[in-house]
Amino acid sequence: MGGFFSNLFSGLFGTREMRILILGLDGAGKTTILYRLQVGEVVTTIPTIGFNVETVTYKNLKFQVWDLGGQTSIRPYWRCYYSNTDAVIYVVDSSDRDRMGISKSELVAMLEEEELRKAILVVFANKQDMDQALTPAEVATALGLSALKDRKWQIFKTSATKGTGLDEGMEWLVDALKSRQ
Amino acid sequence: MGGFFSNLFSGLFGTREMRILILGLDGAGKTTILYRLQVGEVVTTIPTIGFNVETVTYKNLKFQVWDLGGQTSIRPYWRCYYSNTDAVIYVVDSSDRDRMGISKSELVAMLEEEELRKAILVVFANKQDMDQALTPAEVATALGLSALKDRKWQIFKTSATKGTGLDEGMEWLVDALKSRQ
Amino acid sequence: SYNSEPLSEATEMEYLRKVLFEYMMGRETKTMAKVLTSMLKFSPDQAQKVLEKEDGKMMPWLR
Amino acid sequence: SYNSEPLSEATEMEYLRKVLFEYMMGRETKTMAKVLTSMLKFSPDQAQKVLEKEDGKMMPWLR
Ligand SMILES: Nc1nc2c(ncn2[C@@H]2O[C@H](COP(=O)(O)OP(=O)(O)OP(=O)(O)O)[C@@H](O)[C@H]2O)c(=O)[nH]1
Ligand SMILES: Nc1nc2c(ncn2[C@@H]2O[C@H](COP(=O)(O)OP(=O)(O)OP(=O)(O)O)[C@@H](O)[C@H]2O)c(=O)[nH]1
Ligand SMILES: [Mg+2]
Ligand SMILES: [Mg+2]
Repeated sequence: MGGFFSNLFSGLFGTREMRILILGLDGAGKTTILYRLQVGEVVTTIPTIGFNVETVTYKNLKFQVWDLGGQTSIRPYWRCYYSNTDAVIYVVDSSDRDRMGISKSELVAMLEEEELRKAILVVFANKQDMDQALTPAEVATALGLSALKDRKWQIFKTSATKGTGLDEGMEWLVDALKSRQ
Repeated sequence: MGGFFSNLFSGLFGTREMRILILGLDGAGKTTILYRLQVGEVVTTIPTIGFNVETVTYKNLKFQVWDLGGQTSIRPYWRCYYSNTDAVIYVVDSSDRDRMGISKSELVAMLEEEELRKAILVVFANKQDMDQALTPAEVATALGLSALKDRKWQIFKTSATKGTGLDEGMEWLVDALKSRQ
Repeated sequence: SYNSEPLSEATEMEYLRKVLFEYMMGRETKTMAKVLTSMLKFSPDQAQKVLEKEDGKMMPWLR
Repeated sequence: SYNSEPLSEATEMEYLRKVLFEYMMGRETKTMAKVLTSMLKFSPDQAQKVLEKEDGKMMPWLR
């Protein structure tokens, strides 16, 4: 029923900017990924105490991408940013075996939030260039992704520093966002 | 030189509301005084963590009166309120002999601020109803008032709970503000 | 909790400063308001007033 | 200083909450902005930006 008006609106005002959150534990590589996507380069990062927000254009779609700091004490405030979010890119340091459990519980808690009910989930199993990295399948198992219900999701193996896998992930996401309408 | 325009302004827009700050150590009786002036009654107070601000009309003059909390940890922020202040009512608990020195140093620090250079000072030697209260002359000495330079000031003995002395103080203040122009 | 985690407290202060700065500069004020009211543990009543005020900012024709 | 004065810290938190609430409700925002930037120890540069923004709010015809 709302379709007519929302189509009218996007017709009148152009396509709405999509809102994407990049979440994950501290050190997972979120900020590195944000700037890889925006400027195509590896930048030197410091731990994000706060957030970075950038406009990223991909295949003629405009995204407003929020990269939120992942340290323990500021993770509780992720939820303040959930409203109107179209997709979450969840970044995991695949070599950080000790904290897979924490990464899983943060993911589970996030997906329980009503405001993210319709958000698409992309998991980046990052730092695949490292020797001790878990495979994407192992990461998927550690995060319990197969148990997800009523959620459009996909996992990708990435290395933000080498720049591999990000394009595949974004391409899948763009298609998923388009086919959603 | 600015007189013409400021007179024009007050002529056009009515007399500017005067800005008055009530300052002094915690427990001196500032909030009690504010509401005595505003509603003519003794109200039950709790320590002010923040401020109270009320409009008080006295002899056809309108005052915006700010009563700032006086506890040690929030006293440093008094200075954020100084801008455009016409007068300071400084309240002293005359029975609190132990803290006369602290009260004096806070007063001295305040009067050194450039933004208060032209502000008129009224000191209320409050709690005169108490047996151990210092006399106004003793309070004046303890605060070092006689050493003040380039400052229009006066001290009054008051009891905010009994309601004595406040009228005299306000009357003097109104005259001082009027004759200043 | 202040005594037990002095370092995380420093992080929280820096985070608070960053979010408040963005709020004061008028950027994404609704989101920033949510963070501020939740960090400083505003009462539900106060938080609601603040968020209603933010909605009023975004849709002034509804005021 | 947090460890040494837990009580005064509680007072400061309550004070901060009060002042931020007034700021967010749009009351005497310039004064409240001074308190906030000084309590949270904004850098001189940040504090100046915030206060300039407040001046712009009060005199929109100068923008
Ligand atoms: N080897 C390797 N290192 C990476 C990769 N991605 C990021 N890093 C490094 O991991 C470190 C942390 O990266 P950030 O992007 O700052 O991490 P973050 O997720 O933004 O962390 P917070 O801001 O604290 O939440 C940096 O030294 C990055 O260079 C990767 O794919 N491989
Ligand atoms: N006996 C006596 N008690 C007074 C007088 N004035 C105020 N009090 C009492 O002193 C106590 C503190 O008064 P407040 O007005 O709350 O003090 P304040 O200066 O606002 O204190 P803060 O808000 O903490 O800065 C209350 O119990 C008042 O009733 C007075 O003239 N005589
Ligand atoms: Mg980061
Ligand atoms: Mg008080």
